[in-house]
Parts: sequence; C-alpha cells; structure tokens
Amino acid sequence: MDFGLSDDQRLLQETVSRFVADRYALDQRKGYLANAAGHDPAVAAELDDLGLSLVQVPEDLGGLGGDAFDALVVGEALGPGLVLEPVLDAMTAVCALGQGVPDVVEAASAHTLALFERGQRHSLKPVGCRVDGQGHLSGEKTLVANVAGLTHALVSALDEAGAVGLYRVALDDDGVTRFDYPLQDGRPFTDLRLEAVPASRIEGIGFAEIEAANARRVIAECAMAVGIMQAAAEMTREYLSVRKQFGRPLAAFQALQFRLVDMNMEVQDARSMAIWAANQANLQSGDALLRAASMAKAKIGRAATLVAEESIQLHGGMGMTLDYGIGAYAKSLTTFNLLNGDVGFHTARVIRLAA
Amino acid sequence: MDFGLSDDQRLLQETVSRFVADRYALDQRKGYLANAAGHDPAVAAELDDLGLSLVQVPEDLGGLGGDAFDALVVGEALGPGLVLEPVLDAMTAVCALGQGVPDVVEAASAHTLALFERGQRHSLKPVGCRVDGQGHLSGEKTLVANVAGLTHALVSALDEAGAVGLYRVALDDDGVTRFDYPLQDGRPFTDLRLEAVPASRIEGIGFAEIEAANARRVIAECAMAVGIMQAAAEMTREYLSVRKQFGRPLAAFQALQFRLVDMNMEVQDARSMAIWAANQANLQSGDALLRAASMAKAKIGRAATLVAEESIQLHGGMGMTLDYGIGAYAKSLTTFNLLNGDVGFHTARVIRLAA
Amino acid sequence: MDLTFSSEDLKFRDEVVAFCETQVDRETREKTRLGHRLTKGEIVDYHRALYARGWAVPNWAPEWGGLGWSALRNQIFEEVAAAHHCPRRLAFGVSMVGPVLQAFGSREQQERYLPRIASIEDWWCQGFSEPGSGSDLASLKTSAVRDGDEWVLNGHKTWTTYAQHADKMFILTRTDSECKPQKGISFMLLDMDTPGIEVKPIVLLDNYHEVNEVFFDNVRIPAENLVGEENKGWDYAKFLLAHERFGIAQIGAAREQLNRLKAIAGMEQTEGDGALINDPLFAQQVAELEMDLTALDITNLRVLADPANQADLTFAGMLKIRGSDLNQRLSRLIMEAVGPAAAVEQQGLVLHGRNEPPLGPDYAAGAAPTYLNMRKVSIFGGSNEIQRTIIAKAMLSA
Amino acid sequence: MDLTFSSEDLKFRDEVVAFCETQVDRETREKTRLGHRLTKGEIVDYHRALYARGWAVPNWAPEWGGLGWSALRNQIFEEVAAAHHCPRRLAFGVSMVGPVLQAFGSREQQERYLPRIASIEDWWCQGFSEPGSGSDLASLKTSAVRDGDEWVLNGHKTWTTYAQHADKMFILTRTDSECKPQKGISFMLLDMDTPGIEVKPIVLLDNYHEVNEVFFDNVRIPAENLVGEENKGWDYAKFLLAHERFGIAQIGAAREQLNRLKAIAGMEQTEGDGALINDPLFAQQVAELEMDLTALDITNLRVLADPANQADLTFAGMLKIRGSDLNQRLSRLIMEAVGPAAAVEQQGLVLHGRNEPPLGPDYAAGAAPTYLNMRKVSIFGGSNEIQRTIIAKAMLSA
Repeated sequence: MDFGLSDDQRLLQETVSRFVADRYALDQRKGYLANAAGHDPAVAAELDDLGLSLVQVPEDLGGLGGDAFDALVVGEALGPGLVLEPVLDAMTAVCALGQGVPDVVEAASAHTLALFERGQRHSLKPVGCRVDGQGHLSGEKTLVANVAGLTHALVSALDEAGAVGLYRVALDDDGVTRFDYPLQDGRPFTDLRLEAVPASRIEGIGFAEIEAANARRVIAECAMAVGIMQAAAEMTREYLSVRKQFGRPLAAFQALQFRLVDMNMEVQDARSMAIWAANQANLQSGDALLRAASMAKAKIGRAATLVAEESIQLHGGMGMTLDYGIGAYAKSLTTFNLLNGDVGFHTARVIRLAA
Repeated sequence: MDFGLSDDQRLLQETVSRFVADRYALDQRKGYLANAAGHDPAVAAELDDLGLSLVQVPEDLGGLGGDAFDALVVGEALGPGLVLEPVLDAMTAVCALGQGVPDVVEAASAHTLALFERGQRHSLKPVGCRVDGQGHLSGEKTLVANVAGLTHALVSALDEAGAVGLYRVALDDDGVTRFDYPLQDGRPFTDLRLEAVPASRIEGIGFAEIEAANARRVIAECAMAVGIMQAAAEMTREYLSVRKQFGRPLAAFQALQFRLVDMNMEVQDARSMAIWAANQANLQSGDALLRAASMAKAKIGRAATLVAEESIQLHGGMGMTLDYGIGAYAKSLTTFNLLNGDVGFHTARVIRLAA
Repeated sequence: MDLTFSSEDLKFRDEVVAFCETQVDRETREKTRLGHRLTKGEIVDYHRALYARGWAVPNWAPEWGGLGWSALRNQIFEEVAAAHHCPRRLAFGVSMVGPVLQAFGSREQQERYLPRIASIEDWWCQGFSEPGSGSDLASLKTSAVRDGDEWVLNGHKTWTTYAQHADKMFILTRTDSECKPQKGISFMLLDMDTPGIEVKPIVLLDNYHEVNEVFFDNVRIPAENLVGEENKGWDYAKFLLAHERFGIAQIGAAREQLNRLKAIAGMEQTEGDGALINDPLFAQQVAELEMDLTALDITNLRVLADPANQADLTFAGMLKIRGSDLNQRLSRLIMEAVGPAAAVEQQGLVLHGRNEPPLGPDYAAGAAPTYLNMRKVSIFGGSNEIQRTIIAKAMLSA
Repeated sequence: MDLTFSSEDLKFRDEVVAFCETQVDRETREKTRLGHRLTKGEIVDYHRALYARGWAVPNWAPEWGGLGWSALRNQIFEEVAAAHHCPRRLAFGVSMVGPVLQAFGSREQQERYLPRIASIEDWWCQGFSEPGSGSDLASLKTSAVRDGDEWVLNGHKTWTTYAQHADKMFILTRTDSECKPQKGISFMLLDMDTPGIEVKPIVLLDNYHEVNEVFFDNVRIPAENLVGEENKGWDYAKFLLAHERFGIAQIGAAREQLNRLKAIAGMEQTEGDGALINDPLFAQQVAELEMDLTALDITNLRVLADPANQADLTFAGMLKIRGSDLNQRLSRLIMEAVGPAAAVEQQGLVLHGRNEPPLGPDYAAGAAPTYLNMRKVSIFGGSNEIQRTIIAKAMLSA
C-alpha cells in the first residue's frame, strides 16, 4: 500500500506540470483559442515531444511502459492547463489498438477517435457507420477531437455481418468532410461525414475492446477533471482570501468558509476516486472495468458540477465573466460532464452491473 | 385566490390550538405516555368532544360541513402537540365510509383503521385478510392505531370473489387478538389477529375508494407534519438565540444562521405543498388525487427528514437527549416518514402517474 | 381559503393568451424558446406591442398610464407570457426608475421621462454596482461634485445590463464622503451620450455581451437631474429594490423550462428505456423539480395574496433563493437532457447563419449558454448569500 | 503507486478473520448485527478475548504490551472486525488515557494503571464535556482546589459515555482560574467510587442509557492522581484528541452497514419491481453510497499511508465529517429499507424477552434506534461544525 509516486512517475508529473506552467497559463491558452486552428500547433508539437500518448505502451514497443497510475499522473497534471490537444484520446487510441499497429504507435497523437454518432447520446454502439465488402466506410461521426496535425481517425463501424469493428481512415481522403466547431470549453472539435472512405480494420478489436478502451479513457478524463477541480478550488480559496466585502476578506465569513471546506472535500473525494479507478484499470477487465469507470465518472461528475457551480458562486460577479479564469475551469468541468457519459448514464450502469 | 381562513376555520384553528396548548405541552404528553394505555383517556375524551373527526362530514349528516382546507387547519394545529390519539384516522374512517353509516358517524373516534399487512410494506392491497361466505373475516393487520375507547376497526379484506372490500368489526369479539406496542414516536399501536370475526361490509367501498380515502389521510398527515416542523424550527430558532458558545449566542454564527434559514424555507415550502394538496383533495379524484397526495408526501417527507436531522444537529448534544423536546419532534417526523408510504414509494407513484 | 381564480382573472388570462399569440412576433418567441439571444430591435418591438395593448406600465399610477393590476394579475401575465416564450420585460425603466420618479421625482422629471419609458422611446440602464462594491452597495465610490449648475461625475460602474443599448442611466453617486456611507449618496439621471462616458463590454460565461463596465471621466450632469433630495439616494434605492420583488421567484420562467424539459426528455432516445423521460433516475429529477415548483408557486401566491407576507423579509428572500435555485436546476437538467450535443458551442454558428446542417436538434444550441447564463441569478440583484443574511436577521430579531 | 496489500498484511487479515470467527462470542456478534445493545459483560468479554489473543493494546509502546501495528494494520483489524459484527473497541482506556499516561504519566501511574487497562480490569470513562462547554472545551468550570495532599473537586461533567459501568475516570479540571482559559486546566485520574460522585443517566433518542451526567461534590482526589504537570492538562488533552484520529472515518462500520443494506433490500419485496434493491430509485441511493464509501476508503488509506496527510488538519476533519455523514445516511437508508416495521418501537419488546411473534423481520427492531443513535456521530467528539472550522483555518492560513 503506497500512494507515493515512483521516480519515473515523479519525473512524468514534473515534466507535464512544467509544460503546463510554461505553455498553458490561462492567458496563453486564451491566445491559442483565438487562432484559426482553435489551438497553437507549435505548442501542440512541444506537447507531442513529451510523448505522453505512449505512456502506457510497453517499452519494447517504443513506449514508456507505464500503467493506469501513470495515466492518472498525466491527466491530473494536464488539468490545470485545460490543454486543448486530445492527449487522452491519443493515449486511448494506442490502448484501443492493443499496441499492435506500428503506424499508430509511431504517430499516436496524429490519430483521433471517432466513436460517437449524432442522436445516440452516450451510446458507443455504431448505428449509421457501415463498412462495405470493399472495405469502404460510410456514415457520420460526431464530437471528434480536431486539432491541426491529425492525419487519421479510428472509427467504429458495423461490418457487413453487423459486427462492430474499429477502422483506421485517412482524414485527407476525398470522401471525408469535416464540420468544425468549438466545444463549450473552447476545444476544437468536428463532425465527420465519411463517404466510401477506404478503411483498414484493426485486428482483434470488437465492441468489447472498444468499450474497455473507452472505459480507460473515461478514467483518464476523470483524472484530468480532478486536476481542473484542484485548480478551481485553489483559485477560489485565493479569491476569498484576497477579496474584501463589508470591510473584511470574504474568507472571514463563516458560511463561505464552510462552503470552501465542502468544496475541498469534494475535490479530495474525487481525487481518491480517480486513484481507485486507476487501480481498477490496472487490475480489471470486462464488466468490472466498465463498472469501475462508471463509478468514477458518476462520483467525479457530481463533484465536478458542485465545484463548477460553487466556484462561480463564491467568486460572485467575477465568476460570471468569460475573461476571469474561474469561468474557464467551470466550463471545462461542465463539458466534461456532458461528454462520454453523464452522471445519469454512468449511475445507471453502476446499478445495472451491480456486483 | 384567498389564503385567509374563514371565520369557521379560524375558530377551528383556535379551538385546536388552545387544546394543544392546554393539554398537550410536551411535558404533559410525557406523562400521558407513561400511562399503561399509552395515552390519557381523559384527555382523549376532551379531544373527542371537539368533534374533529366530523369536520368534513356534511352538516345535514351531523358534521361540520368542512372540506380538506378544514382538515389542513386541524392537522397543522394538532402537530405541535404530537397528539397521541388517531384523530386523522377517525376523519378518514368517516370519509372512507362515504358518511353513509350512522353508527360510524355517531362514534367516529371509536373507529380505527386496519389497512396494512405485515411484509407488504406500503401496499394497501389486502393479501392475507379474507372474508368467507358467512361474513367472517380472518387474517392479520399491522400498524393499527390503538388508544383506549376504540370499539371497532374498519378492515380491508378480500371477499370470496377476490374483490377488495372494507369491513366493520367489533374489537371486543372473541376472535380478535391484539399485539400492542408503541411506535418510535410513542403513539400506542397494535397488530390485530382476526379469526373468523363477524364483519359487516361497508357498501360502495372498493379498492379505489380505500385508496382515495387513504390519499386524503396522507394529505391530512402531511398537514400535521407541517405543524410539527413549524414547532421544531421555532424551538431551534429559540435555542440558537439563547444558547452561547465561545462567548456568543449560537445565532451569531453565520453558518448556523444560514442553516436556520434553509430549515425555515423547507418548512414554508412544506406548508405551501400542504395547502396545495388540500386544494387538490377538494377538487380531484382518481389518479389525480393519488398523484397529488404522493407529490405532497414526497416533498414534505423530504422536508421532514431535513428538519428532523438539522434541528437535532443544531441543538448539539441537547438534541440527542430523549427528554429535551426537539427529540420528540424529530422522532415524530421520522415515524411520519416511515408509515403510509415513504418518500421513495410516493416519488415512484408521482412518476408512474405522470400527468 | 380559496385557491381558484376569479372569472375576471380567467378572462384576463384569456386576453393575455390572445395578446401573446397574435401581437407578439412569432420569430421572437421561437428564438426565446430555443434559448437564442434577441437583438435590441426585437426586445424593443416586444415592448412596443405591450405599449400598443396598453400594458406597458400596468403598475404605475393611473395618471401615468397605470392599470392597477393586482399582484395576482401581474403573476398571471408573467406566467402566460413565459408559457408563450415572450421575452422578459425590461425592468430598468418600468419597474425601477419609473416608480422612483413617481414617488420622489419633480413634476418636470415625471413629465419628461415617464411617457418615454412607457413607450420605450428611452431605454434605461442602472448604475448601482461598482467594482469592489457588488453586494456591499453602500461602499460605492463613484462621486459627483457640484460645480455651478452641474454635477461633475467621476468613477466606474459595472455589471450594467444592456448599457450598450441604453439612452439613459439612473445612477447612485457619492455626494458627501464625510458622513456615514449610506448617508452621502444621491440618485441622479444621466444621458448616455454625455461626453466622458465610456461603455466597455463584459462578456459573460455564455459568450454573450449582456453587461458592461461604464467609466465616467468628468461627466457633467445638469443639476436638475438630481432626483429628490441630495444625499437621500440610499432611501430611493431601497424603495426601488423593494419594488423589484414581484416576479422575483420567476415562476413563469420555471414552468416554461419544466415544460421544455419534459418535451426534450420525451424526444431524446436512450439505449435503455426508450425516451429519456422513461429513465427512472431522470424521471425522478423531473418529478422533484415539479414538486419543488408546485410548492414555490403556492408560496409565491401566498405572498402575492397576503400583504403581511409581502412585508415579511423572510418571504422576499425565500422567493429569490428558491426561484433562482429552481431555475438554475432546470437549466442544468435541460442541458443534461440535450446530452452531448449541448457540449457543442453552436449558438454562434446558428446565429451567424452558418449554412451547414445543425449539429444537433434545434433545442440543443441554447442549452449550455442558458445554463451558464443562469448562474448569474443567484449572484446579481442581491446574491443568495445576502438574501440569507437578510432572512436570518429578520428571523432572529423577531 | 501500489494499492495492494502485502502478503504479511493479507496473512494478518486471515488471522483477524480466524479470531473473529472462533474467539468472539457468536451471540454477541448476532446482537451487534441486529443493532441490539450489549450488556457490560458482553463488552468486557470481547475485550478479554482481545487480551487473550494479545491484541488488547496493539498501538502502545512494546514495554506495555504494544505490537507496533501500522495504521494500515489497525484499519485491517477494524474492517474485519466490523464485517464480523464484533463490538466497537472501547477507546477510553486503550486509545485515550493509556497513551497519555505513557507519554506524560509518572512511572508509578504507568505501572498501576496500564496493565489493568490492557486486561480491562478497569473500565475508564472520560470527564471532559460540561453543560455549557460542549464544543468549547476550554470554557470548562469544574474545579479542583489543592488541600494538603488532596485536590477537592467540585462541578459537573456531562455526555459521559458508560460512566455507569466505569471504575475510573480521567478528567479535565480547572486548577487556576486567573489565567487564560486554556492555561489553567489540569488532567487528573479519579476512582469512580470516591465519595461525592453522583452519576445520573441521560437517555438518548434511541431510549438507551449510554451517556451520563456526573456531579462532583467535594470529591477528594489524592495529589498523586495528577497526571504530568499542574495546569498543563490542555496540552495532554490535545495530545489525546490527536490519538483519536485513527478509525475516525468508521470505514469498517460503513462497509458493514452497506452490506446489511444490500441484504435487507434484497429481501424486502415491493409491489412493483420485486425486491426493493431492484427499485431504480432505491438502487440509485445504494449505488451513491457505495461510490461515496469507495472514495472515502481511499482517502482514509491516503491518510494512513502518508504521514504528511496525517499531519494535515484538513484530512482529519474530512475523515470525521465524511465518515459520520456516510454512516448516518446508511443508517437512514437501512431504516427506509426495513420500511413500516421500523416505525415500531420493538427493541424493548425483543430485549425484554417478550413471548410473542416478532412484529417484523429480525433486522427490523434495531433499524430506527440505530438511525437515531447515529445522529450523535456528527455532534459528539468535536461536532462537524467544529471540524469545518478547523479545516477552514488550516486551509486559509496555508
């Protein structure tokens, strides 16, 4: 029983935290958002150099040989920067592929994940995306991370037999049309329309493997949400200490103190849950893994709502402004909760898969 | 639109409130509980003289000609006394009977209601109580109010055709065995074992009528719970004003102030809900009536839990003692929530009967 | 007790329904239904429709066009209008400065300003809050110094809703800094085109420009623009805030949101139970909101129908707290009902006429912005913390 | 990071399981499972079993029988014992006065008292709280005045758990009323059979006599019963309270309650969905409690495994607040799962050997009393309000 970081993990944490501190101060991030690409490709390249997407790939395949605890470290450290690049998607892309496709391992961060379809809410089941006998994929995907430099998407689709598979498609194919947009938290995303796009099937990946990989993504996203919550709670603590009203710092008001304490407890609870879930990701597979991911998201999602809403409220008017940092944290937490299964979806799965 | 009381209602309120003030101070009530009968028959007789069970019976049948608003006034005024006698049951008994049986109207408060069976939780459906071809009722009922002076019970049971009916049985029949006990809030209750007890069927009362009558009872019980909550909130307000800690009255601590405010809002919300439900009881029947009762109980039940728990917590150690009054209020609210459908039961019915 | 509406009230309700259906622009209502923002012109047109119907200033004195609507009648209007997705009525002219001018303004001020408020020839904004004095209004620092026939105004107001549209501002300024903070404040009227005024937008969480900072650099105000007596502004402000109380619970808006929630949850399909509304955990949240709204509706009516409750500060604060909480929860649940499509920032796209397929159902675009914008209702206009403090004081001094 | 147990820990867990199953009276465990109260003899017998196993005082110094259990090992013991429905270990001797005597007591005091604590020959109680100084301990008024070789004690303690069973009391008394409240307090030991002591029961909400008032009327305490230095009692009390921290989250109890809840909800049949556990709204509450417990379990382990977190006051308070909240919610949900049968005050009937059919399933009788008794855990031992104040101070001074 040891909650300390290994030397490698500490190095990883320091590396990511330094990157966030140097390149992802909230004001810097605002500048990136103003770019046409919705992020800064140069910063993305720096981030890419850190090789985070390969953290969980075995060393003999060119990765860092880490496990879900390393993903936890990365996610938590990325959080305060509200990093715009889909690092966790790239991690998942490598995981989903069973680390068996050299092209992907070598350029993991050039791959985006296209698993969801419009009107299907949080379901991972492909409905409209199909692959024909010639290996051409047609259909639409939604809510796909979309930064510059992406070359390929991993797309879930039904084969002619109706089985779910995962397919690699080139985004520069003529049959690919993008509809770009930002998310509420600013991240550049896209919807894809695929018309008879040549698609290579990833061997050994069926619906169960996609679900499992996505559960690991959910767990990593939870870690990132914890990092965001910690930053939001700390910013709120500072604000209460500095800001005065009726001649006293806000922190002198007992009712506000207690709410700050409650927010802090939510964050610590969420952090514990993320640690637990990472441990489960290391140990479990199948339904036990899905249930662990759902427990984490349901619990941390609730905490995220509370932290987002309370940190705005405790900031008062300043909390309502787009420019002040707390709003960026709150909107990221809100977006976290809307995507990849909300609290209700995951709570229902916790119940359905009751141990 | 008028929330004021009519002259008759004001008189009714004053009468009941005066009775509670004179005869049901919490210390007096403690004395009644110590009696072997679990209440004070002399006080019960005084209460009986007020004729509350006939409030909703038309004047030409010997009643007071009131409606559900009058029941609301009675329930709310009885609350602070935690009155031990089953006044609301007697009211319901008269309602359930369609006011058509002179024996009952003349001695409403001598009638108790026996509608529930062990192991059936909150269900009103009779399962084990049956009436044979000779009109003899056999089976067991649970959670029956049981004060001295009761002579008859109205018992729900299945007839030979499997239809639900309501039957009047004499409690002094040789076939009746009682198992007496107090409730958590002290009220004397009993389980009944009925062995071939002569039973007269009340004409025109089937399952739908029993459900409707019980919905009205729930609404009246909600009004009484509101009266209890008001008393508990007021007692807590006083305690915070008087009790000192760290050299200041507890009421000077902002976090406690805010919780007092929140408790007060719960009470006002609950009161509004009871008023709304009484109005629905006057206007609605069938599913709309059942849904209104369930909305009231679900909402007021939640408020009752909050008020019970917060008023104990805000009293600190004193709140934990049996002798101090707040505990009596809290235990009554807890009991209110356990009987006749809890919050979960009624919430589910609100959903099932969605408009 | 009688919770039914009189036949006059029912008739009035029918009139409001007819007004909403026939006199209020359909496209404006559709935009409001979908949570899209209105242009200044659309908002003004709505008020012109009210003016044409004679309902612009129902609560003013008859002399100035008032109709003597009861509190209940106001409530009926608000509920029907909300149900028909009419815009919210602007409060600054009609409900704020208008009543102050009627009570404390000079005859000349009344004649000059009141008719133009009613006909919305002037759009008013409110200059109360300052940076550093959000909830603590008495600490305001913007000052006006007398110079001949004018006041010279310097300072900085903030959170000024729609200052960018406004022709006039009513403002609290410090005119005596020697005395107790509350005592040295005056209430003045200001043309927004006076030299020295700079309006800077503040964009809120929903990416929308709704509030502003307003800077005053030696702005000269004619002496006649002082309302009532010098240094009595605090009293007028309290009078004004007390008038804000009707409609504070936002029952009509909440009911409209609840209906929208049910409609959306009836359309969204889940993997498990068909429509989202059939998901028991979701249905439970809807049911709880319905119960809470039912109770708050009655509490609101108890206040409207009973002058004693109106005077009771515990009720005013409760309506604000419960109403804002309810509307906030509804906006969150609507966003969750919309689901992942609500995560897309598509309001900008839709509003700017992007010629692409919508990225979700029509109700998706406004969901998250509305949720984010709704965070303000527990902060602005006396935060819920301030409300609780006021209630506690009232309860504990009883 | 590594969240697995070592093989030594797993072996230890097996030993605890074997102990609970074979050395702890089965009837005592069954009574605990059902939420019935234990007699003094049953509680003492449990501690004798621990003593016989060598586990009476695992955290004491080796010299006095300590075993050097790690925090984690303590946690393992608590969880296994709770899962087997063992009684809670009494804290007053082993975890409170014992460590104080080892740190600050005289050699003579140590030799005289410590062995009898370990073997439970002496049952200790705690004389800290007073009427009027519940959470505000420093304001205590019970005083001891030196008179020759004795102290003369007068005053009034309250909330004294199991004073009716106790042989000894450790007590905080005021020995100097001139100085700052914290400075004039001493820590003393007291025989409960000394003349002048009167123990009066306080019955709690669950109708159970668990705590007491204790009155002192010129009670003479030998001077040698002063622990450490005169007027240093406040320091010793703080030392003692810091030692109370392990097990404060009551994870084992919560897990046992959660299992009980699931078992009961699996047996109770509803009209609609069969067993109550299949009712989605009920299942949601169970699932949320499971999630909350999972998180708190890890938080607790983070504190146990990391000395930095142990020193962090935000964590100690959090474990108390979250642990008490969780156990309270569990006790409420168990009561609701039992349903109407929980409304019957049948504990008295069952305990007094009433020869009638039970009025509900065997798990019904203890449900409401346990719920009511559980209200205390957020009040006693430093209320959750006090805990929040401590955490806020720690957070804001950082």
